[in-house]
Formats: sequence, structure tokens, C-alpha cells
Amino acid sequence: AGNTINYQTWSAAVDLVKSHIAAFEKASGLTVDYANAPWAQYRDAMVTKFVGAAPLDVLWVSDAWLPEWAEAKWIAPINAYDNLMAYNSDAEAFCTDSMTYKGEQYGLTYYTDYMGFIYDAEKLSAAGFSAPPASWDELVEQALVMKQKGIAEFPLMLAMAKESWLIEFMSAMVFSHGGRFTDDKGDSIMQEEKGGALSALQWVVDTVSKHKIVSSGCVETGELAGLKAFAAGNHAFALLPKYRLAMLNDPAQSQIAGRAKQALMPMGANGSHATVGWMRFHGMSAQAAADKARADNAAKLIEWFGGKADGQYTFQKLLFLDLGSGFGVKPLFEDADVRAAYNKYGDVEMIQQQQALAQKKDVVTPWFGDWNEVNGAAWQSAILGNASPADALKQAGEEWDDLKSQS
Amino acid sequence: MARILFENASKRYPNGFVALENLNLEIKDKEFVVLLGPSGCGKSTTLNMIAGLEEVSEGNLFFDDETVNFTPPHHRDVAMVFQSYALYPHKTVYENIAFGLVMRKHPKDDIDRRVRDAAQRLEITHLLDRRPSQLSGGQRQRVALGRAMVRKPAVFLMDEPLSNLDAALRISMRAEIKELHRSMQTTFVYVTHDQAEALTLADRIVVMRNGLVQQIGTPDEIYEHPANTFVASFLGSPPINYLDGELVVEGDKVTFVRGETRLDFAPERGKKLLGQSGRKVKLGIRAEDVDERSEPSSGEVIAGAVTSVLPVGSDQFLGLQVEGEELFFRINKDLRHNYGDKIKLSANTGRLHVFDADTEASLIG
Amino acid sequence: MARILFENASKRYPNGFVALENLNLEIKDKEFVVLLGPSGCGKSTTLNMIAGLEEVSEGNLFFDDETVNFTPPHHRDVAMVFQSYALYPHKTVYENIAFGLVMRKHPKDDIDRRVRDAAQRLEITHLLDRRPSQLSGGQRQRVALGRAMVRKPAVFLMDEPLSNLDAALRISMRAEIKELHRSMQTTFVYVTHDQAEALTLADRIVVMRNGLVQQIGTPDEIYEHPANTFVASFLGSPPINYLDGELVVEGDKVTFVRGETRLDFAPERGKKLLGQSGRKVKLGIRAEDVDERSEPSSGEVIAGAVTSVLPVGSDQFLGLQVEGEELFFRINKDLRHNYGDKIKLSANTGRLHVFDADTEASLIG
Amino acid sequence: MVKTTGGMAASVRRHFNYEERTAYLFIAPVMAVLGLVAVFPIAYSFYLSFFQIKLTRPNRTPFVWLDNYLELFSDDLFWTAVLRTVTFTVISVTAVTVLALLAALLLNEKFRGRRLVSTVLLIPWAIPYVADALMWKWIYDSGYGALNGLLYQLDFIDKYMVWLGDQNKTLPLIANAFVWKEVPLATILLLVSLKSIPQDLYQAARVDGAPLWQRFIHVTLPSMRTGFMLVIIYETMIAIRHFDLFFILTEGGPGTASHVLSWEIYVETFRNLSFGSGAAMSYLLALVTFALAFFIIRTLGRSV
Amino acid sequence: METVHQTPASENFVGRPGHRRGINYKRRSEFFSWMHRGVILLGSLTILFIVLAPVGWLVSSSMQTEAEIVSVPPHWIPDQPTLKNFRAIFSAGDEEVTYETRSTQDPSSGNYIPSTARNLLPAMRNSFVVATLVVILNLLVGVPAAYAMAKIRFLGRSGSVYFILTTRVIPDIALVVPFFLVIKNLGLLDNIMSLVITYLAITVPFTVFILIQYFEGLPDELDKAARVDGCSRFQTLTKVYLPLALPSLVAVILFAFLTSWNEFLLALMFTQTAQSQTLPIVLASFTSDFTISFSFINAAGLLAIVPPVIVAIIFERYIVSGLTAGAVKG
Ligand SMILES: Nc1ncnc2c1ncn2[C@@H]1O[C@H](COP(=O)(O)OP(=O)(O)OP(=O)(O)O)[C@@H](O)[C@H]1O
Ligand SMILES: Nc1ncnc2c1ncn2[C@@H]1O[C@H](COP(=O)(O)OP(=O)(O)OP(=O)(O)O)[C@@H](O)[C@H]1O
Ligand SMILES: [Mg+2]
Ligand SMILES: [Mg+2]
Repeated sequence: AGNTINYQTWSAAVDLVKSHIAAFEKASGLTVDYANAPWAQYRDAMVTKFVGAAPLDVLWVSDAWLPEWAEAKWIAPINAYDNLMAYNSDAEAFCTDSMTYKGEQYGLTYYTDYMGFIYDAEKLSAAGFSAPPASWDELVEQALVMKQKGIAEFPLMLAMAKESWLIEFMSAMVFSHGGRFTDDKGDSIMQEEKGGALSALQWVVDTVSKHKIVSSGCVETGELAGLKAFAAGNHAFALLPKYRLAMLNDPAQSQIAGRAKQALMPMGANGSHATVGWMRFHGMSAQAAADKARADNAAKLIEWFGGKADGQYTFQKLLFLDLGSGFGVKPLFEDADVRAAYNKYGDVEMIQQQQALAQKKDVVTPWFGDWNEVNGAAWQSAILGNASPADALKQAGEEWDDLKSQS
Repeated sequence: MARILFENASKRYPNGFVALENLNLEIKDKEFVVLLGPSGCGKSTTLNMIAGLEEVSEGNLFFDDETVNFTPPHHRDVAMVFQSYALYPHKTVYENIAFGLVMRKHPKDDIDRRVRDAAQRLEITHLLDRRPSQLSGGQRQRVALGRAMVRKPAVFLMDEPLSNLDAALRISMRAEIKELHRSMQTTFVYVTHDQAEALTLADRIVVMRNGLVQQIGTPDEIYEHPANTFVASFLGSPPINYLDGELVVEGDKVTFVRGETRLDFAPERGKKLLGQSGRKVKLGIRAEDVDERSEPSSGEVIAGAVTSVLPVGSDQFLGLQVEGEELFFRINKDLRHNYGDKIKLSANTGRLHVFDADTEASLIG
Repeated sequence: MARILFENASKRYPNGFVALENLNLEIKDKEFVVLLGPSGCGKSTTLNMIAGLEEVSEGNLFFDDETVNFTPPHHRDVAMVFQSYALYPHKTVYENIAFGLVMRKHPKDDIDRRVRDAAQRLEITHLLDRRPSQLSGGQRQRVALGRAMVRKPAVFLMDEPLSNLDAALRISMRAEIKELHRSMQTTFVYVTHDQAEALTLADRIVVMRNGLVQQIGTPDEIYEHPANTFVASFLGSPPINYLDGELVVEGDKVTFVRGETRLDFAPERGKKLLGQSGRKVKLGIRAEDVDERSEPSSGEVIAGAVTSVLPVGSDQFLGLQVEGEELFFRINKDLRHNYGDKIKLSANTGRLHVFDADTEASLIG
Repeated sequence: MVKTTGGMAASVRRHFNYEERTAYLFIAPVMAVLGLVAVFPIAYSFYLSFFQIKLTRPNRTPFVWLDNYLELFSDDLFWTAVLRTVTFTVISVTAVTVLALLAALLLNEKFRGRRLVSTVLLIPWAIPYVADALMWKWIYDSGYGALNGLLYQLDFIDKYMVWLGDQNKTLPLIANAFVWKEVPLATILLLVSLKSIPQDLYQAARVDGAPLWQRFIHVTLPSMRTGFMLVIIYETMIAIRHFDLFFILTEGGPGTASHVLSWEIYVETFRNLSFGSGAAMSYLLALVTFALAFFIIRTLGRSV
Repeated sequence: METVHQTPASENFVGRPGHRRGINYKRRSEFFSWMHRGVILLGSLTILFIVLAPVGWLVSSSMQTEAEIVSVPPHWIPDQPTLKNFRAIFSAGDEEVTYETRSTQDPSSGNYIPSTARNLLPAMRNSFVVATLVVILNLLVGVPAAYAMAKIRFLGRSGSVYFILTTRVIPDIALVVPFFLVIKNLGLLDNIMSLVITYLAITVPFTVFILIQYFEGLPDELDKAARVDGCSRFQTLTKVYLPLALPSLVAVILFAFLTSWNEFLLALMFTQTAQSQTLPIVLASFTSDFTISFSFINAAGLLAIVPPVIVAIIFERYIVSGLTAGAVKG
């Protein structure tokens, strides 16, 4: 078992991973014991395995879990491996940021994406508009017209169900309204009067209850359900992960194939076209890090997947080609295959432009899990009319301060 | 309140077995009828049909003048003591007994009164709070009886309601049932294997065999004038003795002859047999119809060697080797006999029975 | 093969009810013991304890010389006929009967032979393929009996095995059981409510009441010398008659006096009562211990008015108003009496019983 | 003559308490399995419930005695969760029991196609919760769900409705999915108990004058007591702890509309990584469940 | 007939037994039998609809494309039924995965099939093996225990019943981690035996509890008769009680089988690779963070129903009535 690397991922791109492992085994002479668990339960399974001290070397980590897992000493930094750190120069800044906690970097990304603003071009022109909205207010105007003309009952698709995506949707709204949940010191500012968070939430609440351009069912709509609904042609605008563009323009999976276009994230009153970005990375378990030989092997695998394999970002590229998922290394934008693929359904320039505006989530802390639960419920309460937006954010902010002071 | 009439009724069980065949039986209103017959002859089946628990496969069943073939049991107004008790295991004794009344919406205090009254007669007052599983066999049977007793139905059906009770209790229960019949003035159909019970309770007895009625009559008729050997054998304990032989008629005198044994029939019996000289017959002598006199007159002598002596309480049973057959008689206990003694008994020739040797039907019935 | 001994044994049911108290009872090897007693007195409980089906709450139970309090039933080698039959509903009659033998690994052909033999004796051969639910009550009981009969255990336990059979069958079954006992030479403990059965089968009878043994003795002892009024009342049908009165001793002659009625005890009885003049007693006269003579001698006269006449098969029961009490006697059927007739009967003074008026214990035991 | 067997000859000691020895022998395997697999986890998690364990602070796990429990009593969200759990459990268990009774009564009849119906009835039971929950999520979807589609096409509604997103409907809808899946087992349990009612009790009741309905009340229902007990205990225990549907359908939302105890425990344990207080909640829930079971056994258990 | 009217002999309202005036019982019984049939028909149809409507939708959607599946209003009958999902499950090969062979999925063509499709059948086999073993062990272990608790009086009887129940009142979530430790220490991670023993532990308490109730319902007298007939406790159990308890055994078999078949949380933790993963895990893994195919999940879910339903069909017939009829009197 000395030469076996225990590699754990969630059940995504399983075949691609396997093929890449096969190549790795051939190249390195090491063996990889590969296991995967469903995405929805991945974190729980991993927590159990960490606590139960199951053998693990390399694993996929989502940016949201980094502080927790680092604090719990389940994963270890890779700063010692210069060959890995060298890849930071190619990576998007928010990407490297997202892998860094308390000054140490915990892995290499293999997939990065951001929340995109997507619209149905046909509905837009049917409503008589030539350009997608640039601001949230403009969106409301356009949407009301569509609603009136019966083009769509709920022109905007917002997925506000409690699930792991919720924080990304909220962050995108908040960032584009020029707000933040926390300041640079990590103190809560979400509850600030006239702050971006409040206007974002207020805007969402209005669209649901005042303008009725978003279904009140949005609180049960998950990202996936929203995607399918959008693909079914129920809506004209949507906030969706950028990589969904591929699927939306695929006639076998979508009824609006060819009409799904991306625009910059609309601006809030005091906001910008900023959006939220996220990433997943390959981390090394603390277990492996404690043993030099195991750590070295793990680092090799991390590089193979997160860095270059045989001189290329093979894994990220193939992942993109297979699934349309985003990558965190800028050079790939220049890759001919990549550009060709992107241009089939999207606009590389637009993507690159928006990706540059992506910010990492500002709430990723060791207490993110606790807070996220309360915050999600608070936003939903506001949307359902059980609480005013101010109260909801106040509650979330207090929870934040509370948790922060406890740790 | 109800005349019950079976008209060519048959009962076929799902497995094809015919339990009753072509039953024709009229039970008069207010009559107390006892069904008698060997185990498996169809008595319970008959009761079940009256209660409506088993369908009449063929023929008709009337209550008064109306067919009730299709009337469900709860509209028939019968009360029944099941041979297997069929107590409700989850109800207490009290609730078991009260149930029939509760179903008929009797007032609470009336129910209470009746239940307690019945319990007292049945001597189970101290058991009213128990559940059936905590009772002895006889106690369960009394609960089953109580369940019927509290009711005032048009017909009482009782299937061996006293079989598991001791003699004393049985006698007092018998009296209760008699009293019940008297006070209710309603029809009873009763199954028992206890002859004393049958004879004391019945207005009429129905003797059945293999799903067929053999004889219907008052206890006396059945006992004194059995229609055939089956009926004759069925009643009497120890059972009636048979001797195959021949009739010899000489003038008014009819004599039964078998080997040495010659018995002259008393005149009133004999006259029904006149002109049947030479007929092969079965003679029936009940165990108690002998006497031990110092010197029996000829024509009533039964002589033989003692083969067994069995004292039973008040009497003794004597086995006697007569003409190569073993006959049993009941005689006074005070007489002492030993195995092998040759003795003579005098038969009560007024109580002899004669049956055709082949058909086994009575010749003097 | 087994002597059974209860030593201060008690049985307390989970609900706290004490069904047997301090039972001391020895059943000898090969003995045929009949348990008699009113419903609920603890007979079935006693059998269950012998079989090992109910724990002995206190005291000891020995088989031969060893305590078997904790020996499980399947190591006790007993065969039992349950009062409630307890047939295996999923097995055919054949399988039911064979089961005990199968469990004991008897060879197949031996089992088959025994089962068929038993079935024939029980007259259920035609039912061997049926399941219990398709049988009549009496048929089920015979299956239950058959299940025990095929076995060759150390002890047979039978709990009212014939209660649901007709008289004829009962008698023939009784003979089978007697024969079984004879051929097996093994211990039988038998519960019955049928006195004839008890008296004909038993080597000894145990009379119980409320969980207590009242008397143990041969049938004759029990019948002729009941230890107390309870035992005396329990046997005999119709039951024994009582008259409260007083003893008067004059020289050798002991007389029972109650009003006009004076009965002189036959000498062998009288001598046990000498010197008890003036004692308040209960006189017991069995129904059959009277005779209707044309002129009874004084000192044996029982005189009264006829209150009821009940013909029962071979005899008739006469109710007689004597000294303000109603007594029942059994007399010959041929005698005709009418309601209200004043008659005289002569008592058999050699068979009178006397009990203490308070303790009710026999004075001539 | 057959020898009096070992029991009589053998020593008292050898057979001392054969009954108990057999009983212990018979329950030994179960106890071994539970001892091996279940006792340690239970004891261990119980032990954890006395510590303040936050996995993100691996070095600070003080023993806090009953604090984890006491804190719950002042936690509003906890009490909301309790209330929702009770609501969900009551709705579900009642519905399961009633529907299962009806189904069992139906399947107890003899008719052509009975086996087809009973087989079909078992289908929901055979769908793993993962698939079942996704199926319902998708049926309930407000945008393109089958429920909306069906009601719309049947003209019961004139436009698509919000289902799970409507906080007043959330719990009942989840309960509906739960009941759909749980009815088969309950039906089987009740059917078995229905089948074991002796027919002669019905005969006695008919003679006692009880019409169909009264026979049902006085014979069927009481005879099914233990069947009901099984169903109610089992379903209560399952419903009170039910997690899967909440996880896949709503994650406790919208707002806190489906924030039940099991969800709270999950969040506390796996989202917040507070194993100590998560365990404390679990044990409070366990205590309540056990008390309920105890009560149900005492009231419905066989006392005959 | 004078006396008849004076005595309160009959409770019958009309004073005549056996018939209330004006009721034609023959007609009435025919009417009831029609009613009866009607109620049965209605009930059956209701059950069929309630169960089959969602399942039917499952079937229909498993044969639709991803695009069609989200149509508004839904297409109850697929426009162009396709069996590609089923084909994918049954044709999935097991060759080594390389860059060249990796693509079983082709998003651009819409033939989206998760590559883990090939794990479905092995997972079903795993599930089936696990469930079968759990059923067998449940019976072996649970039946004697239930019998002892139902029919033998011994010290600690009710204590053991409550103990057994206690093991099932704690939410699984609290037990997952400790369970994991046990399984790890037994060296059974990623081995289906880990599931067999944990499922046994979670099903056997109810198995025992269910059986106790039904055993208690069987007449004690049969127990006694068997023991007098020479059965040890064990033989009494096997020869007399088991045949009579058949219906409840069916309930238990189905319970244990389906609980094992459906269990998710523990399987998620203890299994890692296709060699030990069970059906629910593989089903769940069809939903990744990248995408999900409803139609495929539905197809897989549909297949998941088949083995348990076959098991149910096999055993359901043994739920029959009247097993104890004629056994005892009283
Ligand atoms: N399980 C029980 N719980 C409580 N009391 C019981 C139980 N079983 C029997 N008894 C009581 O114990 C006493 C003796 O019962 P047992 O069955 O031995 O009577 P028995 O002599 O056989 O009567 P029977 O002739 O009526 O069958 C009865 O009074 C009965 O009520
Ligand atoms: N369900 C059944 N299926 C087939 N045959 C049956 C069924 N029930 C009873 N029988 C048969 O019908 C005949 C009559 O049964 P029934 O119960 O009426 O007898 P019975 O006269 O009451 O006898 P017993 O005195 O033994 O109770 C019996 O031979 C019996 O074997
Ligand atoms: Mg009968
Ligand atoms: Mg008894």
C-alpha cells in the first residue's frame, strides 16, 4: 500500500477522472485507489471519513469548506511544494485566493466558474428589446413588459432554494449591488442600512412580491430545477453558473437551444457588473502530509490533475471539453480547442470579461456552515414575507458576529 | 316465537363433504328440541344453519312462514352457545356476556342487572373481570352459556353447553336452562351427548346419524319405542343388548328363540308380532330390564356365566356370557357375584325390543 | 414407570390467583388416578404441572425420587390430551397424531401402523387427511385423544378426553382407555366430570375443591365413605340428599331424629356413633338408597308427598317433600305416582351417611 | 417399556431452568449482533453528548456535563423544530395508519385481481428514498411538475401553483410523499394481523346481533390491536426521525417551514460540525421517541 | 298465542324472528354483494391510481429526452419514446477507461448518460446480495429471539424487548460516525459485509418486535401440545410456530429486504467503490454537481423496483388467513 494513493472525489466526470488516473499510473508507476461519492452527500461522507480516520491522500475540496477543514486539521497546506505553487502565476487571482486560508495555500484548482447572467434572446426581441438589461432596474422594466405581453409569467429565474448553490446566488446579487456580506477584516456589514446586501435582498423581495416577475416558488427552486425550467423556455432571464450555457444550447437537453445568451451581470444602483466566482480544488489530507513519502506521492497526483500533466493542463481542458465546466487557468483561454468549443455556444470575450469581474465569496470562514443555514433561512423568510429584508439581514449579521466572537 | 322448518335442506361443505342430506325437520314454536346423534352426524351444522352462520346449500329453511335462507344472523334474533365457546379474547367476562345486549342497545343498568344475574346463576361472579384466557375450561363454557342466557331471543341454540361441567353444576345448570325455557317461552334447539340431559330437558328428541334424521319423538317414545337398532343403541347406558334369533308364534304366545334361551313376549308386545313366526330378528334387552329373582318363571330366564363385575356407584354392571354373546346388565349393588358364577336373571318381558334382522327397523315400534 | 409425588406444591398464576395450595398427592406407578372436582378447582392446573407446562410456584414435584420442578416437558415423557384439544391447525389429522412419534424418531412404518390403528379405534380413519378446522367437535377431541394414544409414555395425562363424545362412543372409548392402561402398564392421571367414567376407570379418585384435596381413595371408598359432605354431594346423580337432625343413642341403637322421621342406623354404622347422643348432624341419603316396599319396617321409613316425577330412561326420579325439605330419590320406572301422592319409602339404613352439622366431616368415615 | 427419559433420571442441576437457559440461548444471537454493532455507537455518541465538540476546534473539547442539553431548552429554533416534528409525525402516522387499514381491509377480501393490487401497492416501498425523493421533488416542481400539469389539465387550477415553496403546504406535501412510501409496510403488518383473527369470533358477533360495522368495531379493531401497535410504533419512530425527504426536497426550507428536528440534528452535526450538541439533540429525540413507544406499548400492547 | 304477547320473549322489534317487515333478504343480500363488489372495485382503482400515477410518470419520463421531460404541460405519453436510458444501463461495458474510451457521455448530442451507468447492475447485484443475506440472518437471529420473548417466561424478558427497541430510537445521523468507527475496526470498509451486519443491527430489532406480537397471538396451547409431544423449545419453534407464523414471516422478510434495499446513509459511508456500492448510492451519484438526467434517474429508479417487487410477488401469497382455525377450543 506504500505506493497507493487514496483519491476521493465526488461523482462527477468519473470516466474522465479514471482515464486521467490511468495515464497517471502509467506515467508515475504509482497506483491510485479511486473512490467517489455523490455530490450532495460528499461533505458528510468526508466528515465521517476524517473523523473515522479512513485512509485518504488526495481529495476534492470545495472552496466553501476550506477554512473548516483546515481548522479541523483534516487537510494540509501545500506551500512546501514549489512545483505546485508555481502554477499560481497562470491562475485567476480569486481562484488562488479561494484556496488560501490564513496565508497558506491548500491545493490546486481543477475547475472554476462564476455566476453568469443568461437571457433568452428570442424572448427579449419578442418583447421588443434589442439589448439585455444592464442594470437590475432595467431588468424589472423589461420583465414587466414581457409579463404584460404574456411572453413569460415569471420572466426572471432566481433559484433561492436552500441548497449549496444558494450562497452563490446571494453573493452574485449582493456583489452586483455593490455590497458585501463582510468587510476586509471579516466583520459583518451585511446588515448595514442602505448597504448593497440590503438593496440586493430588497430588490429580490420586490421582484417576487411587488413586481411578481419572479415566482414565489423561487424558494423551492434549486439551481438544477431552475436550469431545467429555463431550458424549458419558462423564463427570459436567469442567474446560472456560466457552464450551464453549454447545456442550455444543446437541443437534446433544452428547448431554447441557440437562444441562451450571456450578458454581464446587471448592475445595482450603487453597484457594478461584479459577480461571484467559485472553484473546487485538489487538496491533500493532513494524514498524507504527516508522512513525507505519502505527501510526495499525493503532490504528484495533485499536480497531475490540478497542474499540468505532460506539459498541458490536460484535466482542466478535457473537463471543459466534456462538460463545459470552467477552468481557473488563464492560458487555456488561448487554447484553440477551447475557443472553438466555447464559440459554439458562447462568447469567449464576454466570458473572459465576466470571469475577470468574479469575486470570491467573502463569507467563507470556519463558521460558514453555521451561518449559512441561518442566513439562507433569513433570506427565504424575507422573500416569503415573514420578515422585512432589514430584519432578515440583521439576524444574519448578528449570527455572524456571534459566531465570529465564539471562535 | 318461532317455528323452524327445514325443507329438504342439505349442507355441502366446501371440500365437497355432505354434512346434511335432505333434512326435513319441524321445530315448533316454544318447543325444546334436543338433537342427539353420534359425533360428526351434523348437529352443529344444523344449529349453524339455523343461526345463519352456514349457508343452506339446497332446500329451504323457514322461520314461521318465511324463508330465511338469506337472512343474515344479526337479523335472525337467535342466541347461541358455541361448541367451541368462541369467546372474545380481548373482552372481559363481563363484556363478553354483555355484548349481545350492548349490540341491541339495552340500557346500561338493565345490562348490568342481567349480566350479574346470569353470572350469579353460573357461579362466575368472581370472574367477571378476568379475560377468557385466565379461565378454566368449565369457566369458559359457563361464560359462553351466560352470553346466551342474558338474551331474550326468538330462538336459543345451544351446542353442548354443559359438556365441560361437573355433575353437580351440570344438574343445576340444567335446571337453569329448564327454567329459562319456561320463563322465556321460546324455542330451544339443544345439542347434547348427555342422555340424562336429553331426556330431562327435551320436549322432543331428534336422533340423527350421518346427516340423516333417524327418529323424532318425545324422550319416552325414543327410549321406549326406538325406530331401529341405531336409535335403540344410542340411548341407554350401558347400551342395549342384542341377541340374534328367531320368532316362534304359538297361538297368542310369541316367543323369541335363540339356542337354549326362550323369552315369551308380554302380550301387548306379542300381539304386534303375531303371524311372524320364523322371522329372523334381533332381540333388544336393555341392561336395566332384568331382575335377579330367586327363581324366575320360565319364559323370562336369561342364564349365563358372569364374565365381568363392575361396580358403579349405586349399581353394578354385570357381564354375562349368554348364548356365546356377552351381554351387560345393571343390577343391584348388594348382590355379590364372582367371575364365572353361573346365574339366572329374569327378563322384564314387557320391555323387550324386536328388530328386523336385516333392516334393523323395529317390529313393534 | 413413574411415581408422581406432589410435595406441598402450590401454583400461583401471574395475576396472583392461587390455583393450587399446598398440594400433597402421591400417584403410584402404574396407577390410574382420576381427578374429580368442580369446575375451576385446579384439575387442569395439576395436569399441566405434571407435564411441565406450568411451573410449580412452591413446593416440589417428584417423578419417582427426583425433583422434576425444572425438567422441561420434552424430557418428562408424558402424553397429554388437552382439554382444549390444542391440535396443530396446519397439520392433517394423520400428521397430528403422528407428530409425537415423529419427534421421537420412530420408524416410518411403525408410525404408520400405530396411527392407523389408533384412528381405527377412534373411528376417524376416514378423516385422516382432513385438517382440524374441517372436523366436528367430537372428531377433534378424538384426534386429540389419538395423539396421546399412539405414544408409549411414562405418564398419560388426560383432561376430559371424552367430554364431547356421544354416549356410545364414550363407552367404547372408555374401554379403549382401560385397555390402554392394561397393556401399557403405566401411570394415568385422568380428569373427567363423568362419574361413570371416574368410577369405572379409576384405581383411585382424588376429589379436589378450590385447589385443595378433599379426599383420595378408591372409587368405592369415595362413594361409600365420603370424607365430608362436599365429596358426598359431588358423586351420585341425582346428588345425595341431606336432612339436618340429631342423633339419639339408646343402648346399641343409634337413631337419627328429625321431626317425625326416625331412622335407625344399621348396627355396623351405628357403632361408630355410640356415645354421641344429642349431636347435631347432617344425614345423607343417596337417591338410590331407598326402596318402595309395600310396608317398610319402622326405623327405615321416609314419608312425604310427591312433588315431582321425572322419568329418565330406565328409572324415574321422584321429588319428595320430607320434613319440609325436598329430597330426590331414584326408583323403578314401573311404579306410578302422581303429584301430591303421599308415599312411604324404606331407606337402606346400612347405607346412610352422617356428617357433623358444623364441620361437615363424616362421622362414620 | 419406554424408559423415562433423561429429564427424570438426570440431575436437577443439569436441567435447572431449562426454560431460562433456552430463552437466553435464543436471544443471545440478537444481543450479540446488537452488542457488537449497536451498543458501542450508542454509548459512544451518548458519551459525546456531554462534551462541547466542535470539529473545527479539534483541541478544545471540554466536558460540559448537561450544558448541551440545557442549551437546547432555551433555543427557540429547537422548539420550532420540535413543533414541526410533532406536526409532521402526527399527520404522517395518522394518515399511514388510516390508509393502511383501508388498504388492508381491501386486500383481506377475496376478489379477482387481488394479487395485482397488492403487488402494485408494494411498489412505493421498493423505491429507494433517493429516487423517491427526487421523483416527488420533480412532481411538486412549480415550474414544470407533474402535479401542476395534471391539475392544470384537469382544470382544477388555472395556472401553475407553488407547492413546496408555499410554507403552509410544505409539511403536508412532504408528509404526503412520506405516507405514499410508508403505507405498504403498514398495510402488510395490518393485513397479517387481520388474517389472524379467528373466524369464529365473527360468527359469535353475528349471533350476538352485531351488524358489519359493529363487528368491525368490536371484533376486527380490538383483534388488530397489536397490529396497530406495531404500525404506530414503527411509523412514529420512522417519521420522528425522518430525514431523507427533508434533505432532498427542502433542506429545512422555505424559511424554516420544514425545519424539523432531524434536519436540525443534521445541520448541527454535519453542517456546523458540533458533534456534542448534535448528539445531545439526538438523545433528547431518542428519549421522547422511547417514551412514546413505551406509552404505545403500554396502551396497545397485548394484555390478553 | 295469548301468552306470546304477554311475555317479553323476543327482543325483535317487529315481534317476529328472522325478518324485519318489508325486507327482502334475498334481494338485499344480492344488493350487498353488488355493493361489496363496487367498493372493492373502487378501492382497487384508487390504490392503483395513487400508486401508479407517480410510477407511471416515472415510466413515461424514463422514455423521454431531457428536453421533453420539462415540457409545460407535461407530455404524459412520450412524443418519441426512447429506450436509450435502459440501453445504456444494460450495454455499459467494463473495458478499461482511457482518454479515448472515456466518453460514454456526449453532451453535445444530448445523449447524456452518466458514466456510472455501468455500475448500476453490479450495484443492484450488491444490493440484492446484501438484502438477501440480511433477510436470512434476520430470520436466523430474530425468530428464536422473538419466540423466546413471546412464549418463554424468563428474567429480563420485557427488559430485553425495551433494550432492543432502544437501539432504534436514536437518529441514524448521530450514529453514523460511531458506526463508521466500528466498521473500520472490524476491517470491513468497502466490503458489503459491513452493510450486512449494520443492516442486520438496524432491522433485527423490528423483526423481533414484529414477530413477538404475532407469536403472542398464537395459542399457548399449541406450544404446550408440541412440548408434550416431545419437542424441545427449538423444535416447537421450527415445527409448529414457524409454519403458523408464515404470514408474519412474510412481513418480516419484506421489511428486512426492503429496508436493506433502500438504505442510504450507512451505505454511503461504508462503501467507496463499485465493488461494494449499493443501488441507492449509485442512484444518488447520478446527480453530480455538474448535471443530472432526470430521465436517466427515473429509468434507474424504475429498474430498482423490479427485484423487490419480484420478491414481494413470491412471498405475498403466503399471507393467508385462518392458519389457526380449529386448533383450540375455548
Ligand atoms: N392463566 C390464568 N390466570 C389466572 N387464573 C387462572 C389461569 N388459568 C386458570 N386460572 C384459574 O385457576 C383455577 C384452576 O384452573 P384449572 O384450569 O386448573 O381448573 P379445572 O379444575 O381444570 O376446571 P375445569 O373443570 O373448569 O376445566 C380456576 O379458578 C381458574 O380460574
Ligand atoms: N369445514 C368443514 N369442512 C368439511 N367437513 C366439515 C367441516 N365442518 C364439519 N365437517 C364435517 O361435517 C360433519 C358434521 O359436522 P358437525 O360439526 O355438524 O358434527 P356434530 O354433529 O356437531 O359432531 P360433534 O358431536 O362431534 O360436535 C362432520 O363429519 C364433519 O367432519
Ligand atoms: Mg358439534
Ligand atoms: Mg380444566
